[in-house]
Amino acid sequence: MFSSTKFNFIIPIISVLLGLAAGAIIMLIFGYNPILGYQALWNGVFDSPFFMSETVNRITPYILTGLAIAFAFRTGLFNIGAEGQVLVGWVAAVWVGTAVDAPAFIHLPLALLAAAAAGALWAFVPGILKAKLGVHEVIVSIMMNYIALHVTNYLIRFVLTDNQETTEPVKQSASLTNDFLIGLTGSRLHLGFIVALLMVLVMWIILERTKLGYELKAVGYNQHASNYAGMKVGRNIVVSMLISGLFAGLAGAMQGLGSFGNAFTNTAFSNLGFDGIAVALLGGNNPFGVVLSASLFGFLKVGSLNMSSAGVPNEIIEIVIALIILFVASGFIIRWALLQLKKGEKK
Amino acid sequence: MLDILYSIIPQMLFFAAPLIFTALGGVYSERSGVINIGLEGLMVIGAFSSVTFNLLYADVLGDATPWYSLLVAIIAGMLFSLIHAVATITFRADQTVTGVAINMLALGFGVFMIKQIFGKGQTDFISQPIYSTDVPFLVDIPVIGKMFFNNMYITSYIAIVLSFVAWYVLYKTPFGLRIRAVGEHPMAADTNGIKVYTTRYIGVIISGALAGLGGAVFAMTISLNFSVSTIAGQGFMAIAAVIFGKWNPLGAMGAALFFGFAQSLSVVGSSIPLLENVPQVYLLIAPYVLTILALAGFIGRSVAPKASGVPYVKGSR
Amino acid sequence: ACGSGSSSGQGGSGDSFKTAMVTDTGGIDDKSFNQSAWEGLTKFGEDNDLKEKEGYDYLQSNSASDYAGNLNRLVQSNTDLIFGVGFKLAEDIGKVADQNKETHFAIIDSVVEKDNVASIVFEEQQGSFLAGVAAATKSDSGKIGFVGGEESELIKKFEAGYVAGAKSVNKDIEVDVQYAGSFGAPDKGKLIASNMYNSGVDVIYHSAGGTGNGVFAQAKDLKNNNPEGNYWVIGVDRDQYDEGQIGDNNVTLTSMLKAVDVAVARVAQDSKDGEFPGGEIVSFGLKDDGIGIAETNTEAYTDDIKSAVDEWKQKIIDGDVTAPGTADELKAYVDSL
Amino acid sequence: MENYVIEMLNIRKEFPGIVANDNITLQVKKGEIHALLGENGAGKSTLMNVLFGLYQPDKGEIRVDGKKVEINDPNVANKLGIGMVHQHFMLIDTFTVAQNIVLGSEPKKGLKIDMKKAVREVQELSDRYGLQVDATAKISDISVGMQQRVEILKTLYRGANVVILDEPTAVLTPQEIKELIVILQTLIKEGKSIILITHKLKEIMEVCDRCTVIRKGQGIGTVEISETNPNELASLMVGREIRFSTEKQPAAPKETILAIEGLTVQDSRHVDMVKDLNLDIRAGEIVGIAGVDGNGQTELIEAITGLRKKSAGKVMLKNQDITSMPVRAITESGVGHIPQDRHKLGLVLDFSVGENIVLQTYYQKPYAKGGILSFKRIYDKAKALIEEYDVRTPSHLTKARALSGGNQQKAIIGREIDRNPDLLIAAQPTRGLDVGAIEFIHKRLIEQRDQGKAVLLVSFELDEILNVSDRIAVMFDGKIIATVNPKETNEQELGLLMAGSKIEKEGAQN
Ligand SMILES: Nc1ncnc2c1ncn2[C@@H]1O[C@H](COP(=O)(O)OP(=O)(O)OP(=O)(O)O)[C@@H](O)[C@H]1O
Ligand SMILES: Nc1ncnc2c1ncn2[C@@H]1O[C@H](COP(=O)(O)OP(=O)(O)OP(=O)(O)O)[C@@H](O)[C@H]1O
Ligand SMILES: [Mg+2]
Ligand SMILES: [Mg+2]
Repeated sequence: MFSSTKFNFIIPIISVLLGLAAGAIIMLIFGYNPILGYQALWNGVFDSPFFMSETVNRITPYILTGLAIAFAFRTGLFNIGAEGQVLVGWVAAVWVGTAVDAPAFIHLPLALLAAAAAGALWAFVPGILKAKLGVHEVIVSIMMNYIALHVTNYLIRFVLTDNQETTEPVKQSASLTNDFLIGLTGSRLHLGFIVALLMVLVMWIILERTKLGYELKAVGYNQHASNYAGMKVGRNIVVSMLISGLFAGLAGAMQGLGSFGNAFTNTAFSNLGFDGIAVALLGGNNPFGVVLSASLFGFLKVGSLNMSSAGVPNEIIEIVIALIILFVASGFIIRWALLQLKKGEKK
Repeated sequence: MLDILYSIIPQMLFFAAPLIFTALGGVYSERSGVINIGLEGLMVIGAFSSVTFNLLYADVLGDATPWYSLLVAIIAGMLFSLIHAVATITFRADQTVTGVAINMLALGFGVFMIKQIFGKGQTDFISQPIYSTDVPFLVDIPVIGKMFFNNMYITSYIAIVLSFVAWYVLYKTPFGLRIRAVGEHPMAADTNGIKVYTTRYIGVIISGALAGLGGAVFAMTISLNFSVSTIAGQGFMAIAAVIFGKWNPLGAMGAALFFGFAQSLSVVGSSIPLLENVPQVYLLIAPYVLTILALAGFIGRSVAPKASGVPYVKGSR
Repeated sequence: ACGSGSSSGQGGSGDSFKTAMVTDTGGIDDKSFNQSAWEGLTKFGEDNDLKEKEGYDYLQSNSASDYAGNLNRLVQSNTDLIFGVGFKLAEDIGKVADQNKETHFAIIDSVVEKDNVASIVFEEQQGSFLAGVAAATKSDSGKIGFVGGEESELIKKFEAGYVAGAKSVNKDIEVDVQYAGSFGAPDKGKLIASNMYNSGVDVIYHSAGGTGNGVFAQAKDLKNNNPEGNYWVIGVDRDQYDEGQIGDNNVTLTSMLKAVDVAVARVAQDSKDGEFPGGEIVSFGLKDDGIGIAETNTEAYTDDIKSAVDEWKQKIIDGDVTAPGTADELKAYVDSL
Repeated sequence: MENYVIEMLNIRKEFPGIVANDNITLQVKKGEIHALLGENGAGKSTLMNVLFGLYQPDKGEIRVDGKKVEINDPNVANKLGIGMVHQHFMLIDTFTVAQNIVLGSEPKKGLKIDMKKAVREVQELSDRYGLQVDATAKISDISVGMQQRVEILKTLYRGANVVILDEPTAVLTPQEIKELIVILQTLIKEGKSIILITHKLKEIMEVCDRCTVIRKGQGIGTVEISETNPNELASLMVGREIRFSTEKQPAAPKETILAIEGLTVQDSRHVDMVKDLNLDIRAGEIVGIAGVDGNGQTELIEAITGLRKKSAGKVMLKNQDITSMPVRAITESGVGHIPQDRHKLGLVLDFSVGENIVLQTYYQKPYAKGGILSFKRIYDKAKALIEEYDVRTPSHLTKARALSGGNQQKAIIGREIDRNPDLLIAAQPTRGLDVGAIEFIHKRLIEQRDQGKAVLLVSFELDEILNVSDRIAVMFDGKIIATVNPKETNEQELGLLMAGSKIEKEGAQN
């Protein structure tokens, strides 16, 4: 009847529908018109090529932070520090993007590399402390988030600029934007989505096809057995955090070299990293699942901005997203309900 | 030197109080086997409900308003945490996922409701906050009095007393033994005739009550209003305190006090002549760096309750 | 400016003019400048008999990623003049303005050098100067404080003006300056304020957004315990008198007012009248009531303070004194005293 | 009408895809020790979990003292006087003995647990049944045998009249088993009834009154022990004839493969567990290490395989010094290791069986090339080994977790032997397995020997040691205190040696 792969598809779809239905009920209760509200949501994305590409831009970093967190989860680690890794990746990319002069085929990769390296470096700290001293990665990551916030603000203000809030735009040679795409959509659609999709493949290959992935997963599941099999447990923890941080750092580069083309001081967290947790989990920690869940996130976030045109406060979408996640997480009960339905049919 | 202590200690105490409450909640939830990443969201609910109540009922209740507000926050936190409990315990949802969802849901809900009630995304200041007081008599004790009993919030004392109560309950009473048992080895507890699900529900609901209280104390003593950014990371700091304190109520209290101390020190530090020319950024990150150093240096490995994070399915092993 | 001529010329009836603003992450009820800007737009709308949504409108941003989308949404719905509220939108306004040369834009608190963008800036240092004058006059202890959110150029402008104003009144006054590192950390604000009041500071000027809530909280708490004590706060951007209310007392000495509403309404009106100041930097200061100082707390804001403030205000308006807006200017100014 | 305390009539219990109990009837008389016998996966634990209220039967009826009851919760079972000692202990490591026992029915003083009273009660109970447990000790600090007694105390504390013991002896040393039997007999004297699950026919013959046999979920019948013999029991259980002592040719030892000199090893608390130990193993022989648990066997193996640091001494493999090599290098120089704890060390339970098959070789050709894994080759190998070692699994893609203990063990043994190591270390390779599986594994070990490999067998089962080894080294207090020829010794003598008493005998050198 329902194979487990079938469930893997059905449950998220049902959850999305339930989430939207709950949102509609809330709108009704508070006297808004849910049909108009959702119409505005839909139009907010699909009305024009501009907003569709805007949505793609929004999805791109979600994919990467989703991958970062999913990768860590798959190897038994909780990288709650993606938030900070995004910030340092962002600033590093912009730094290279503004300070270096080079032809595009060197400059852009270099800037991306810098972002990846910065993210990885930030993740290295909790990784090494966990590997060497057994310090819980969650608490160190939380601290590293705050440090990243203050340090990047400082760098932007006093190193990248002379007491400015915003850096210069990155040079065209380091930019992910592309005249052709801009001409096509009149938007800021940038090439970052290619990087993100590439990383989806990278994660999949590492985890499912390489001996590194095999080791990382083994260590995540059972450190004793990994040790027995001659793997270096500590080293694998660090490598796993590095790769996770690398993805998060690249998410920062998408913003710094693409969507914004610069870096600016932040008063609070961007939430890209925290939302990444939800993206990863909604996507079942599977790289392709992450693409789908990031798409849903991007769609809802961009579309919701248009909901005010229907007079609906867009917090409703935050509630809807949260409910969808809750429903997916409670997949067990949906599965149970479906099976009951099936049984009922048979009788 | 003494002067510095006179200012640091009371500051550390008021700063730490919301974290202590919330972290105690976290301890109870995780000890019962349910990870609660949603503490942040529960604090949001606490802050939201207490501020709203305070604004709406200050005229009726007068000076007693803040205390009723705390009570309302406790109840709101409990109700909200029920979502986490039902999803993770009954529906076997992944605890981390659900916690993340709780955080988003709480913020969305809080801001949405504020808009519905007050027509704006940020409330006015409450007119009946909690004020600090001197403790009669004790304040006159030389040195100690000025350090611990001068301009103190009752909520800070409550937080500390509650930490000891929480410790006592967890380690000395049957209920505490049971909470710890279902968090370590639910099946063992089950075969001993303990209702695993009920006990976990209670653990999570306690965390809701205390995190709600923590959020409310933050709102009633520090922010005095509610907006989307009132609770911005305190819940995560509370989680850090839970782990830092090794899932022990007194440890969590110590960790929260340490955070308060480090923050306060970084503020006081900038007015110490010696540190005047140190770039601001070092002082800003000091509390976090100190925490990492403390963990790496002498706290080290902390081991979570064995079964925390694992839904209990009756009959499986 | 020729674009504006044609658009207002076309809509000779005057009804087709549409203006709107994009908020930064605060939202139109942030009790700060998004709110103030919206009040300005509303006033403009009412003055011109426009309907909300049709004649004037706003879009709220929830994160920095939303700015560009919101600006474009307004462009696509044929808005004639689009305001970006806050310097954070400068970058995006610049880009969108480049792509939509027919549309007019205005950026608040920043400068974007484009023909179809008007830059609205304020002389915050002037108001802060007066805040410093008030603080120094009020202070008994000879120690006053300044709490900034983030250590940015903009906030440095507030700091410089404030210190200069204070020193102008009392050359020896001590000014304790601290930055919380965030505009959204009331706990940190409270810590700093607690520390300052402990060390004898009796007036604190904050320019720290939500962090400032903590400053108010601390001042009110101290005031509650010691109603006779001197624990004053100077508010920022708009009149924060209400925030200072505690029982029958009020700790808000005054507030540095930044009349974003006035500026927005003025630029919108000019634009509608075909005089859009494209490519210009429109600066609002004491002179044109773009900057001011609140006198709501009549009890605390005594006559001697008022007269001192008025005196210096006149000097600034007359150009006898230039309020410093940077650390260097401040140094030069203090040296000259 | 017989006087039954427990009657389980026509019990059926289905799990998704499998009928674990199909129409099983079990009747236990008052005051008897009733054995429950069956292969791995036959449905014994399931049946007992039904009786204890952890599972609800799909069909059938349970009677206690002749009254029909519905047991839907362990609490109900406890109230009915049924207590269970589980196959996997239900103890909380971080709690003390007393805390574990009173948990759920704590004596109170005000709001507080009356810990003093709890300790006193537990201690009294322990003394009464001669269990000798220290009520204040932490579970993680006491031996497995002690932990089991705590489990028994738990049932007694709750007033159990019927005590179910699920494979209690699988984890015990011979000495502990003897003590357990005494305890069981005390319980019977006090009027309790006991249901005992075990794979060891000898034990059944020794202590039980009657035995119910189940096979593949079906009840085969109940026999009086006095009227049966081990051979009959075994064939009832398996459905075919079983040979007990493994047949083998005499050993023909050749060159020395493993030479250990002056080895000293510390445990994690820095106590010397292996003390200046010397041992040689030659090609073509099986050396069995006999000894009571906790005399350094675990540390010895961990040291040889590189899992634990050596504080002194030298380990040579085929004349190559492997003393300070890392685990992988030792594995590669020709050591195969069947670990004692198959769940903790031997398998990544969340990996598929196929992935577990290459746990030691995944990084080598032909499974990996340039860092990329070839799952086709991995799965081909897995399928081949599953076939060869008769690992019963739905597929090579099934998670190792879902396999029964015996099949998990077969997968590990296949994996280790297939690498063709010169030295095969087998630690407790048959713990908890049924006789069929044991027979299979013993055959494989001997096969290795016959192919000229050195085999080191560590076991607490004297039967196993005596049957399989060519030479027995007795380990006591971190040292080899005697080496004996299995043909020239017996359980009696080995038992004494294991307890540390040196006896003058020509076989005892070293
Ligand atoms: N919770 C469960 N879910 C699904 N199947 C189960 C479950 N528990 C047991 N089984 C299946 O029921 C059958 C009987 O298992 P049971 O544990 O009763 O065997 P057993 O006789 O105790 O074996 P052993 O001697 O290895 O302990 C097995 O095939 C097993 O796969
Ligand atoms: N939740 C479950 N789902 C599927 N099968 C299960 C489950 N729980 C137990 N089993 C199966 O029940 C069978 C017997 O379980 P049992 O606990 O008796 O293990 P075992 O075979 O005795 O192994 P060991 O005692 O060595 O750990 C195994 O096949 C096991 O896989
Ligand atoms: Mg069993
Ligand atoms: Mg078994």
